[in-house]
Amino acid sequence: MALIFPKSTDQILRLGALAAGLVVIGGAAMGLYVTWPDNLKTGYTPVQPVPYSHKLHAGELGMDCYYCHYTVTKSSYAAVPQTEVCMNCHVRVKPQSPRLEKIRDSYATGKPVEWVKVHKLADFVYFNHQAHVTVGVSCVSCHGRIDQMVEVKQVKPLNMAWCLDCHRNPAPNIRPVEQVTNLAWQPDRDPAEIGRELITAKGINPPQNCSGCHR
Amino acid sequence: MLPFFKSNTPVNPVYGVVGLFDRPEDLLRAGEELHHKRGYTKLDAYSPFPIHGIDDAIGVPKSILGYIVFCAGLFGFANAVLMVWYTGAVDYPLVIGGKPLFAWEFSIPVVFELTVLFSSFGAVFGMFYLNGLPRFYHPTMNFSRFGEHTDDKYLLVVESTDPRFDVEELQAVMSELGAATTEVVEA
Amino acid sequence: MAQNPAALDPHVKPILVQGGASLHKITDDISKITESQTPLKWYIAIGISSSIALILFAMLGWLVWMGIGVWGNNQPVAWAWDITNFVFWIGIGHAGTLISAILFLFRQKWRTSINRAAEAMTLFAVACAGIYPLFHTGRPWRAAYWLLPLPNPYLAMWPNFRSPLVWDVFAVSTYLTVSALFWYVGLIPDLATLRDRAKGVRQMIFGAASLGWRGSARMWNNYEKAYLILAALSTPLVLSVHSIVSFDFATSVLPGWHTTIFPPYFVAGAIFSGFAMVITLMVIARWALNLQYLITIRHLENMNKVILATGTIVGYAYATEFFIAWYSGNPYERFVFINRAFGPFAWAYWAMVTCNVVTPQFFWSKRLRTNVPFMFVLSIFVNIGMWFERFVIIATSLHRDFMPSAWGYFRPTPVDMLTFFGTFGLFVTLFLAFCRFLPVIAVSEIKGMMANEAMHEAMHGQPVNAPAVPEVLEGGRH
Amino acid sequence: MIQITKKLTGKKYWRSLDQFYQTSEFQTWVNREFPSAGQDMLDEPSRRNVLKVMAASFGLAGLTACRRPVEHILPNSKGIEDLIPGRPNYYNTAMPLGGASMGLMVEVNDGRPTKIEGNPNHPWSLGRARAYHQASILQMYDPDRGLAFKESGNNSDWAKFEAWSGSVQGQLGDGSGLRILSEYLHSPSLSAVRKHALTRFPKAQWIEYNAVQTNETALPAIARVAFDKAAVVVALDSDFLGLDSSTVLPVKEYVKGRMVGDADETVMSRLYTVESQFSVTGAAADHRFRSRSSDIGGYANALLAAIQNTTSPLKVVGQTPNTDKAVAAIAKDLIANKGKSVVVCGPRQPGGVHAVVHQINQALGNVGPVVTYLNRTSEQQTSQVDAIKTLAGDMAAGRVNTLVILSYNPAYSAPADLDFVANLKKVANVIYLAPEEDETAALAKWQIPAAHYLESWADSQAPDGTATIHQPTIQPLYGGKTAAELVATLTGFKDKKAYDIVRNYWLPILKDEKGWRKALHDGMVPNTTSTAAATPNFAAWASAPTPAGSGMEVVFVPSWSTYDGRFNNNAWLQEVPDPITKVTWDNAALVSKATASKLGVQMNDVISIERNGRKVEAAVFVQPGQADDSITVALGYGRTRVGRVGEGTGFNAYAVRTTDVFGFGTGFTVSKVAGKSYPLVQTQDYDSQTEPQLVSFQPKATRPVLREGTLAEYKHEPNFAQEMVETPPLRSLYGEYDYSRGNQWAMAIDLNSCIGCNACTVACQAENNIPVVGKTEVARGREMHWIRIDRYYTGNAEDPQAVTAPIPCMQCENAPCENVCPVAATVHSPEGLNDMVYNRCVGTRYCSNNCPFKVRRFNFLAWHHDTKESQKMQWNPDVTVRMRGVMEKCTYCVQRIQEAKIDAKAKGKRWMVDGDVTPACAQTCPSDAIVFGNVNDLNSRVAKMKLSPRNYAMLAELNIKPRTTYLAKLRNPNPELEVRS
Repeated sequence: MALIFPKSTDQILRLGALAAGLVVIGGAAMGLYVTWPDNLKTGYTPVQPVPYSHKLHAGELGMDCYYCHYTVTKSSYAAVPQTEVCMNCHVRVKPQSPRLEKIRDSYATGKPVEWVKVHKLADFVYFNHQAHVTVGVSCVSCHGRIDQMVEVKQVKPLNMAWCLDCHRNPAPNIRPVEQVTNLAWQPDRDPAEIGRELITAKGINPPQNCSGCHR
Repeated sequence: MLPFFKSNTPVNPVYGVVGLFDRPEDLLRAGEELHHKRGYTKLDAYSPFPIHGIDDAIGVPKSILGYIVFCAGLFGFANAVLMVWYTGAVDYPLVIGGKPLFAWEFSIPVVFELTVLFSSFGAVFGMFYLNGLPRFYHPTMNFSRFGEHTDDKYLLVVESTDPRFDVEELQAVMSELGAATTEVVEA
Repeated sequence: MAQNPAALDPHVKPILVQGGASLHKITDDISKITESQTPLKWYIAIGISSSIALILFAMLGWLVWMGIGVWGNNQPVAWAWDITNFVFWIGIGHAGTLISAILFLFRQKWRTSINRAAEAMTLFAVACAGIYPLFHTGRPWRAAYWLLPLPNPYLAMWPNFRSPLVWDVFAVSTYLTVSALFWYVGLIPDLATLRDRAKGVRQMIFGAASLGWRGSARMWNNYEKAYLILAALSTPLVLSVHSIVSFDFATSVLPGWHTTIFPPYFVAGAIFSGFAMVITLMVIARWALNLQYLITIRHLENMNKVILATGTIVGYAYATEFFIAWYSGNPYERFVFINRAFGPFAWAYWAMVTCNVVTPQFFWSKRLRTNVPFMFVLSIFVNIGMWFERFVIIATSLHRDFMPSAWGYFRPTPVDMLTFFGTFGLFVTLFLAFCRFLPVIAVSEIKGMMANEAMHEAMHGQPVNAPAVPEVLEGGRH
Repeated sequence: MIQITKKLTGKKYWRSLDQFYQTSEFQTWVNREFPSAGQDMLDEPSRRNVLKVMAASFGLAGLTACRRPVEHILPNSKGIEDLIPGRPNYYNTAMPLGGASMGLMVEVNDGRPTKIEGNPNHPWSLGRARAYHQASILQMYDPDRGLAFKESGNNSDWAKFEAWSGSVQGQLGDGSGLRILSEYLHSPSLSAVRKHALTRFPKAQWIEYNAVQTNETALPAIARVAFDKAAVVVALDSDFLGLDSSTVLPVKEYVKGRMVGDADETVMSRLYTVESQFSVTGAAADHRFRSRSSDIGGYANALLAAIQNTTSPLKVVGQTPNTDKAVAAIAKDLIANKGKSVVVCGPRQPGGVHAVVHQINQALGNVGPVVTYLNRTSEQQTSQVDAIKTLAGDMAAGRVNTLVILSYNPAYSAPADLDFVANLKKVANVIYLAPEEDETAALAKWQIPAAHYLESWADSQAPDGTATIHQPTIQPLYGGKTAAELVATLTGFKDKKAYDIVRNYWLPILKDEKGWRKALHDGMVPNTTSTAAATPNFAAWASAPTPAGSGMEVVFVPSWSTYDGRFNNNAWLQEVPDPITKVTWDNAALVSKATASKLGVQMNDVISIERNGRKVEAAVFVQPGQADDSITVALGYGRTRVGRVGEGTGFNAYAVRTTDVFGFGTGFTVSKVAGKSYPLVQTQDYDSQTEPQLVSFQPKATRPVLREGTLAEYKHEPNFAQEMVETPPLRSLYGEYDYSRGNQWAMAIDLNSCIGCNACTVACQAENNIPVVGKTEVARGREMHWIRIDRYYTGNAEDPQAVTAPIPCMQCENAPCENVCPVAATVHSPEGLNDMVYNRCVGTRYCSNNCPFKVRRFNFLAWHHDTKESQKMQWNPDVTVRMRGVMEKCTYCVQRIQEAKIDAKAKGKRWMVDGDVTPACAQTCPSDAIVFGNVNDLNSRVAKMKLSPRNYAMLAELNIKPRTTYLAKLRNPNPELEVRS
């Protein structure tokens, strides 16, 4: 009987198998890396209609987050301020600046400014700012150093596993309520320690069951 | 070195001598003659079906597959228990139907199935491993009548790596014991 | 039993076996099926069956597009034909493994001629079964992902290992995998045989498929060990699979489901229906492929005996259920069984009893047991009956449970029916393909069995006590 | 007229599969997938919310891992007073219905009214609401209501109408040709406008007519019965717990008198009912006697006679074997409770019977302590039927050239013998304030869109005159106008805008802005409650009762779903089943078994009901407990010009309802229509046609899911309920979880209070974005109600007793559903909630199979796909909208629990007490049957109720430990009458 496969077949096959295996593993690893929440979900930096700089306002001018996002302590939404709020200052400050064109229009016409949403959660997730801010979870824990961003950028993945990390071990992210909007807060001792003390003091006990966030 | 990665390049251009028999009992006799009487060790017998007694005749050791399967099964078992316990009681403990986070009672089915699954993987792939499969080229395939032995013929092969390897003697003995034809195959 | 001429003078002629069936003839006959010109009737058959299979895919597409609502399922009957068909097909699947594994362990040599086809049938049946748990969610992509314990960086959630459905996932997938391996391992030597007979591309294909099998003594040594171990593993596996399927019901709180008798009762039922399906297929196959002398009446008769036995066991289980329901004194339990026999679904219940308990009793008569057309018809009855058993257990228990206010009724929609019909198309298509391209009978096993017996005599001259050879060869005289 | 041809197309509006099998249907579906009217009227912020909610369903589609398209945040340009985005605001207002005003509190999310509750301050609401009020919000968002100003069929606008009304002033002259048809007047500001109109046009006439008569509209004076003060209540053909009043107060007061004290000290009122149809009042009764409505007069007289020891002018005709004995026993009971008993009769009965009933109450000295009479707010001197008869006469005689219609759809609902449709054509100028494009609008010269009460400034009065100012919660979606505006414009009233009319009427009364604001805030105008009035002169309204005519009687009752037809296009109400028959999406001709066999008909057969050449065909429903020779038909179905929901539902009983048989009457010829049948659909007893006995009758002994006993049994053996089932010591294979710490939510439902009024079901539907599935799907058994109301009969099939119970998810501690879910989509919370996670659910439906109560609901199809944009505005933003293939169920309103906990936490409080959280069902329950709270708080009502000896857990023997438990029902039968059970 004539040979079906030449001598080299097995060698080639083995090497082929080896290569295929490596490709598969590598591909899987790469795919996992790309789709990993921290890589896939972060870095979203849409262009806003008005070039508002948090770096300038919150950072250099040191405005408190509450000044504009005044609903965070009362409501689930951290409402974007009405044009009115901008105009409180900008009637006097740079009243003519062309970059504030849209703001002035909105104030005049009553038409809203179309800000672009940066931090999005699925609509079956009921995140509540009030619940977090009032127990001393700082803005920085989820939004990063906004006060250093010219354009707001998503820096945390905001996926369920990530939420759970904190809900299981809140200590590192709990600080005195008055420090919540102090994004640069640097306590003299281990913040987690302070967190633990506050947790015991206030009896903080973040939900880990489903209905805590899904309703 | 794993047999899987054993090189095909021959040390010696001659692979061995092949004898073709029409009847299994001739094969058996030839095998016994060469192995037991003449002390050949590197022989092998090809047949369309497993022939009773051939292993003793040509000295094939007992298969160690059983041990492989046992280890594989143990591996599957451990994995299963670990998985059920870790996912339920460690990674995300959830109260479900008032049942505990981990209990033997409700782990049994999954544990059993995985044990069986891994055992049979062990059995099949272990067998492949021991038989060096897949192997698409083998020197005996150079034998001119290779293939008839998967129908109704029987081959006796003696490898040239055998210390007592002696072509003339082998051919003589085989033909004398009823080989229809004998042949030297190169590696 | 017949005398073996080879025993008279072993040294003169090559071993011939009776009925003129030499090893070569057997190799030839079985290999020819795959080598010869494809017969027209095969094209016709597969044409029909595959177009039926297309209906299945159309229906599944419609289901995924629209939702479960296209089926008749409702509250309270949230499971109906979907799970019924699932259990039905899984049950069919059991015969194959049983024949190849359990009968092997029991050294029932008569299994050799039928195990290959039976195993193939198992694979195809399980494939059909698998469709239902996957698609009955209406969103298979989710079910497929979340029912398996795959790590999920987004949700950090795992399956619930308390749920019998998760057990099912493991049981069925394990069963499918192991059966497939078992089947393939059995195929390897025969593929090698085909390889060595073939030319050109065919040879390449079979060459690759047989992994370079050479049939050397050292290979056979490990091979037989592996086969034995696989058989030993498959035996508890096959029992566990249907037990676990029965847990879907047994572990619930529903009267009519919550029963300890289910595991053995389901396994018996599975074997029952499985053998019936094997009969159905074999009767056709042996006729279509002229293998009457290999798949003999004796084979069929033995299977009919099994059908008779398991059928009676199932009947006994039905009786026990009723007794326990009455004996328990649990009003809900009692009602369920009264409702089964006399409620809106009574027709289904009595159809089940007739097909599963009454009809098999005919097999007490040897004449009927060995009458091919009769057993063919009866095997179909049994399959119908076993489908109804699953339907009765699922639908009639669900439609009237604890709260009379939540009672309902189930009416199948055309989509229900066409989906089920379609799975038969898929099943038959696969089986036809198998018959065409692969050896339907385990060649090397048969040869080994015959020759070893013969050789045993030839060498030691003792009469062979195992009746295997003549049994296999009996067909030769037919 | 009923259309047999279109069988199950009751709800063309919602997707049913026929729509995909039939191309024409499919087309209509496609068209409806791209609605036009709906979107155009959406204002920007609400559109945003709509998108948000829609995104939720996409999110569920598993796309969450992908980047979603760019979303915008649109803050208001200028701040709005006390509007915090994401926080609902609450406004008090009131809804007028059936001549009574119910104080309501409306939840408004981001400018969208989303939920209605009762106004706790309002004396006739007491914080509760009925199904109609709950569902009225859907009415406002109904896209089919989208109507326009029309002048003789051409589009027009308000300005054109103003111009026109200016031009016709001369033509109207002294108003002799002017008629204004309104409903029962209980709006002070509208009355002011009326006064002006009648002075401006002295010869004009103002007619009040309600198609459905209630206690408020039917009589010269309103009998105010304090049921809590009555130890014995005799209801003669009166459904005072049900539809004879549109307010909550009677229920509240009745229930109060039902269960006082514990065990031995328990005191309980006793309720006798004599009625033709099986009403919810009859279901609640301790003794119920069947009798044709025509024979009620006989009963009344017999009672009076028995009390005065005289002989009755009329003989008693009844269908209980011991009728006379019954009358004697009742009389004895009444006499024994002089001054603390009451006899009431329904508005359906003629004035004469009311007069007799009044005499009885007087004789018993109940007038005063129990019964007082209130002045009608309306000034109409004659009965409404006479009034509209006169109007029709004038129209026929051509004496009317201008007719302003403020009442509901007279072309459809006016008595048939008045030929209103024909007469309308004789009137030159018909001006119709149209709630929707209905039968009357088709005939009107002017179609003026009516503003929904949630959209407009108006006012209304409760039966006792308590006035509420309606404040709008949203801009009129279709630029609707109020009745006052319309009449004011036509008659040149000083104010033209609704706001001015209302404000300028009340400001003087309320002194100043402060008073005005307070009245709005409280939802009530102080000191408007009137005091008792003189005994009315019933006889003036109708002659003394005459001996009842023999033969087949037909009784016309309002529908639980459509009322008088105005809710016909309201999907929630259409799908919510009738409390007793459990029929949805249709009305039916209810007949007793005996009558059915007499007529040779059975379920779903079609009969023709004929009288004086007027005829209607109706589907038969065999109703246990129905009086023989009496057919009850509900009004408000079979509309010919109606939206997509109402189209093809039921049959039009108005077709045979004439002025002489307005409430009920005899002389009908009823015959089977051969070969015709019409499939009625029920949410309970799906196949009762096959085995009524087995299905609709609870085998009491063997299936004690709902448990009841008598007061006597209870006093003798307080634990009778628990002992009905022998529960062995239950041990789990594993240990039990410890729920003894923290807030543990639980519910207790008192079967003794539940009257089965559907309010909880509809409230839940509104709160939890529950879809409606339509008749076809209900027929398949796929309705989605999270809390259903079970109705069981006990006793014999001819004359049973009924008991009702709300069945929500029981939140079992050892929940069978949780164990079987393969993906852990339903798990337990530390506070004892059985969480259902829609976004994890893969849809195996195994949980539903393993639920002993079958309270889980599955989205078999994408029910919400054709929810119109406008209706999406109603959706509760705090509850996920479920996509197809997802299981859902009652969550104890977990969204409310979470909100409450978060608010409490912000205040540093974690321990929840009564009042912190109330689920929608408990909040609206008119009879206080549903109580929810933190069971670990021993002071909570729920904890106390669970200590009651009547408290039991359904199917406790399964060791599932339900958090929802029930308190057994008690009946207080008269020992002198045999106790049926």
